Amino acid sequence: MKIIESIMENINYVGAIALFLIGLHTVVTHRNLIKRVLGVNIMGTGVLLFFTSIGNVAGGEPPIFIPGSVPGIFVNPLPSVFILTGIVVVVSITVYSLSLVVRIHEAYGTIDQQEITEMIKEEEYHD
Amino acid sequence: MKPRMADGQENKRTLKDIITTQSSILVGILFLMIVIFLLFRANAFGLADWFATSGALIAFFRQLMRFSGWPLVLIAIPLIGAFLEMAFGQKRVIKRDRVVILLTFLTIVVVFLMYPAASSEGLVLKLPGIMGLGLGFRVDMLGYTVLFISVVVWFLVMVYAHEYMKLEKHCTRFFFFMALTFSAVLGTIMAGDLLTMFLFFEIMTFTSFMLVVHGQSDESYRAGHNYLIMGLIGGFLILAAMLLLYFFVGDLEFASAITKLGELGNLRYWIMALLVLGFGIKAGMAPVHFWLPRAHPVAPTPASALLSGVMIKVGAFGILRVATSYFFPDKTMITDYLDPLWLTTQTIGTAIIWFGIVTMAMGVFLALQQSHMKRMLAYHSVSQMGYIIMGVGIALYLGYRGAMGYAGALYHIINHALFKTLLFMVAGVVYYHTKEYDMYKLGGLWKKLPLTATVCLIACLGISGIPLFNGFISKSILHHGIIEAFEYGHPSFRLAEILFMIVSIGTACSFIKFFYYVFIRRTDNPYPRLKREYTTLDAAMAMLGLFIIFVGVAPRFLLGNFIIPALNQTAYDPYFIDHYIVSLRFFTWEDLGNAGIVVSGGFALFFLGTRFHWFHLKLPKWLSLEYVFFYPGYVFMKQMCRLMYGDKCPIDQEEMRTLSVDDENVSFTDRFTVALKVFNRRYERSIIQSDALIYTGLITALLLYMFVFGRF
Amino acid sequence: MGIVNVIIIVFLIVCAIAVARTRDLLSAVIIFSAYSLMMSVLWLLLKSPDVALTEAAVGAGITTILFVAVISRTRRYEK
Amino acid sequence: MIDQLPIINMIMFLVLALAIPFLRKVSFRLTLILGFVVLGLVTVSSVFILTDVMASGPILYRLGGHERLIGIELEVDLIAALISLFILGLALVIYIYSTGDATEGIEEREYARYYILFFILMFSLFGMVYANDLFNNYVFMEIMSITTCSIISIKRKKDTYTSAFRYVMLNEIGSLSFLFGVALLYMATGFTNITLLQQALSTLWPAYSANVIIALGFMLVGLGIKAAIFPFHIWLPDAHASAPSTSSAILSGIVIKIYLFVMIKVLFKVFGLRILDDLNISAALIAIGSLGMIFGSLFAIAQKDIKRLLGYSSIAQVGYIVLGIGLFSELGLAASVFHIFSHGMMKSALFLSVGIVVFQTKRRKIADFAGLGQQLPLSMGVFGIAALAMIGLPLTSGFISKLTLGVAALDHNQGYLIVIVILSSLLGVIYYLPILVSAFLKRIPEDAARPHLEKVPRPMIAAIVILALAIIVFGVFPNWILDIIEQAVATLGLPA
Repeated sequence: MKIIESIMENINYVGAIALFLIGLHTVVTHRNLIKRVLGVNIMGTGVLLFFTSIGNVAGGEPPIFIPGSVPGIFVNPLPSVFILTGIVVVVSITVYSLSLVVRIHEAYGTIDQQEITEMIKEEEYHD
Repeated sequence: MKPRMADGQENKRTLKDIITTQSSILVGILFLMIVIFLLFRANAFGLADWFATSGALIAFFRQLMRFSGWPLVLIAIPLIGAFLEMAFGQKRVIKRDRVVILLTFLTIVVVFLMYPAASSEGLVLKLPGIMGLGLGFRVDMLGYTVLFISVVVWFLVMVYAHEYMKLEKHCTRFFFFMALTFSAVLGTIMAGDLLTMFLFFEIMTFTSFMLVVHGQSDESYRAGHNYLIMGLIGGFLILAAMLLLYFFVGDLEFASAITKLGELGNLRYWIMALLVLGFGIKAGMAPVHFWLPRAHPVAPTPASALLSGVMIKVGAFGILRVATSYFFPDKTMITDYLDPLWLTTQTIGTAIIWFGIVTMAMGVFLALQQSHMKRMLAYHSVSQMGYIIMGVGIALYLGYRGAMGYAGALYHIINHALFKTLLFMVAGVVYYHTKEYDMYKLGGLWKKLPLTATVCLIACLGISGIPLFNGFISKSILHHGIIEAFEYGHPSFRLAEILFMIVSIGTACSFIKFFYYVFIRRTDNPYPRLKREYTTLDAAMAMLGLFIIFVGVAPRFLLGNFIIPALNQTAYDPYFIDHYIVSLRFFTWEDLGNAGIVVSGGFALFFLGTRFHWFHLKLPKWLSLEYVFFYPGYVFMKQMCRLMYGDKCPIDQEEMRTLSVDDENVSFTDRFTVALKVFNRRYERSIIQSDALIYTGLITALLLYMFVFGRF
Repeated sequence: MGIVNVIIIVFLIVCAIAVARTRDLLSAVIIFSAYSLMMSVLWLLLKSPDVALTEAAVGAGITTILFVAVISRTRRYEK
Repeated sequence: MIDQLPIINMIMFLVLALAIPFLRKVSFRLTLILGFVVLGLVTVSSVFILTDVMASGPILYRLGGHERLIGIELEVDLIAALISLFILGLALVIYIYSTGDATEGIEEREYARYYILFFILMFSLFGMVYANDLFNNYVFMEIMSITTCSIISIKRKKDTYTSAFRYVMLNEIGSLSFLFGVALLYMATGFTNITLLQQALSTLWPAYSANVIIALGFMLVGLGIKAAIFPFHIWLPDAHASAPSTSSAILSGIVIKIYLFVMIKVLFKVFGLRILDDLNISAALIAIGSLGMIFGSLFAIAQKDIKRLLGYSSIAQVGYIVLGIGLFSELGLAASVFHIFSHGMMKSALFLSVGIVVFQTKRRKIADFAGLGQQLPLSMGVFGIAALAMIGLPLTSGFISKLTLGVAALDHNQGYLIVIVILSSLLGVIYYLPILVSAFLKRIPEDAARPHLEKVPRPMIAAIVILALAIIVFGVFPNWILDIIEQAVATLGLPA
């Protein structure tokens, strides 16, 4: 019971790690290039979720100062800054790799890693 | 028989060659210089006294002789020469060759000038800061002796090369690298610390590689590749020893480090073994000699003469230099000669003696089987290096009483340089005139080439150790040395002495065979087109022949002027030196008797051998390293592949087959490369594809490692 | 932690697995857009409204559109 | 004023990169000259920074003047100043080379893009060297991934796309692992600033051991992927083989080295020696380094393509550097830093000279090198010098790095490592020498008609000659640079 309780307590961390691992599994094992890009996205959100969970304080308020209100406990604003940066970075990586996927499709006519490898191998063999 | 030369070249040769006369004069001057040197040393006509006391100009000379920058000058001369030769190039052959000969002669002059400094306290020069640890040069009598013989031999070979290299292409390149090699050899000999020695040693490996592959045939590439790989392995072994020495001693200068090394326990044996093996590879020591008989014959004759005559000596010199400096006590440290300070060298010395003996025996045995003249000479180089290495071994094994071995090794270095160079020159001349290296196809040349035959006879007598020729002297000293080894040391060296005699008999037999087949035997084809004329070839050979006889008749000249001063600079017991070496008598009945045994044994072996075909034996192939290593691997891989995949074996069978082929020409590294290629073809892509496995595996392993082995 | 949080996390994990397992790339991308939306809700829950806004716009919006565009230019089904 | 120089350096690169698209319309020549001027200015300011840091300690700069906890902080200590100078030196040479219009295979209209990427890359490199904050390091890392990747895939050839994709995926895994490590550390301490982290970790380490261990593991693996340390090298050969030569030179000479520098920073400035000793990381790094040295060389032997061979050789050389880092001593780290420099020069020289060969003959197979020494004596000569330096012959900088590494290994009582160093050099002999021999000594095969050789542009020749000279100068007079390196390494608090 204690284990379940502690998992419930730290559900965000557990979830973040699970997402990271699922994403990683997708990136490294899938043959389809688009799937791999999706995997990177999932991995990225996993890590970012981890960051937010660190900053989160139980019962805290969003770090937005509203004039006239009484400031209570704020959650740590720094992780959200990190996450914002992180989201932008992950998106740019996604865009870049998707453009590469399109080029690869133009060049090889497929987006399957294994087929591409075999084609390259064939070319090398005929050298 | 092929026409001797293309027509155009023939016309050129009838023109009067200026260099022949000029270099003959230079050779004459060299002879005169040595005579004057002799007179000086003997103080005949009061020359030395006059020199020590008189006039302003002479005083300037005396100052010049104390100049400490001579090592740098000496190294710079061939370097400048190399670039001058490059500038003259193929177009102005006469000028280029004149530069070659004159500059080599200049080095002899410089070396003569260095004698007073070297014989008194040694010439020391330091260049701090270069390459991190700083370079240093030191010329003492050990270095000077090797230096002296190297420059003299080098000069004569250069004189010889002028004429001989008309046979070869790309002469400018040859002379360029020859000059660079010369510079490196001089640097190695004059080095004052291990770093400097290593530096020039590596340069020498590379530049002499260019000489080995000069012919640019497949055979020379293979030999050169072997040579280079072995040379670099030797270099790396020395590097390892150098690191250890630098770390534990703190200084690489050739000075006694025995007190610090004494605290290291077994590590000092490792250091010494690394050094011995590293230099031993270059010297052609037994288990690692196999590059030598391949590399020396394929080089153009001047290069092979120098490879055999000078460069392999550098290896033996290296062992002698390193062992007697680091591992010997300093002269000033000695209070009691029975001190166990020599322990390291004594232990390693035993091994070196046996390595030497094995080298000797193996070299001679294989030399007897050869028909290619130069290859036979190369195997004899191995064998003669065995003598030298044995001498070095005795010098180390007997500790403070090892002076006899030291003297013998040093003397044999000189003698071998003289006669082996001459023998290679003879082989070169024979090839020059007949385009034939196989001695079973030659014959009756003494009528056509009487001078060559004479000098060849002199050299053969020299190498066989006949009295009145130089080999006799050093072999007697070495023989005394080995007798001392079993008298003062272990009785098992009795066996070594017997082997020594047998090897000498084999050597004699081999050269009887050589001389008989090349010069005396009657042949059907008496070489009608062969005509002789006086060229630089003859000048160089005659001079070397004279040297051999001179050393044989007057052995005290070298002993008194070079070897005993060298001994006096070492830590050997002065009492021993005075009583055994200074008063050494050469032409005793015992030594003459030994020589008689050798000669008669040689003739007997020759007759028996030709009768029973002993000279065409072949070693079984399973003895070769390549076979032992790769054949089982090949069989294993093939069978495994068949077992796992059936007929559709994904490994390329064609490539695999090169692993198994009994082709001797496929070298060890080639097979290694092929094995890697086979593996790589098959698995490289799969490894590249396996990111998931690698990433997760490594991260789990790292985390587990840290959790389990962490000491938190 | 509230029960809503747990439910969202479970939903996210299920979505992620679904993205990994679906052979149809277009459905995978749509599931991924749902995933992103859920993620932005989670961030709102974690008191980071700014991040939630960005995620909703970028993750669920632009990324999805890009993926769909690329899939339309290449191929839809994974082998 | 000198405090402002680091940020000014970075801004100059960024501004130039942004200005190039506009400048291009005026004149491309102007762009090249301007780039040269900027690089020169930055070099001058870096020299100033170095002298200042040597005289009066590290330079701290806080962006916008915020406090340490939330602000972005740049710190230029001696080792960072030295590394940035090294980057500049190599970048200048590569820049000179690339102005020779020989960025092989790049189309003419892509030139501007190439230079934009080049300067953004320089910006991110400087950012990574200067940043005193792990999260900022991550951001610069990502900028760098994208720019390097674009530089790799700038050639419009199909194999570049696959290798670039592979690179981007693995790099992403690497940087996300790194970020995960940062997050774990942030969870434990609440800081991402390196100085604050170090102080916090030294007290918090027993309480948060699991966090720290997992963070260290993920960060090491992440940086390992990016620095192509042995088992994670898998992206490197393809990327090197397909990229244009200048890109390969940047990638192998600079980019990989910067990740190794970040690794040094993470290991010694964040975690500190006590944690590393407790976790016994030294042995793991030594093992990984030695494996890399041997296996990189073994794979290199079997290659047919010269650039793949050079790529594998880089992996072996990275092994040397990791080995030196793993010794955890001042000598070892000094040897590593020296090898970072010397390998940067050697590998750039190799790639650039191969670049000339490819430019001239359009061939990259090792078998096609026969007789090239006579046709392209200068570039093959530089190739030869650099290859001999890789083998570690005396008078070259490679020898000095081997010497210092060997002494460091002995100092650490790990004498057997000498055997590995020597074995690796021997394998180096096996794959470099046949190329040299066939280039200089083999005759040109008659059947293979060589294309007519154009004249090699002068900047290219100048660049490789500078590199060759630098290799020899570093080999003959290593003391002045080694002294600075030792001084720099001494600030990291390692045992002497």
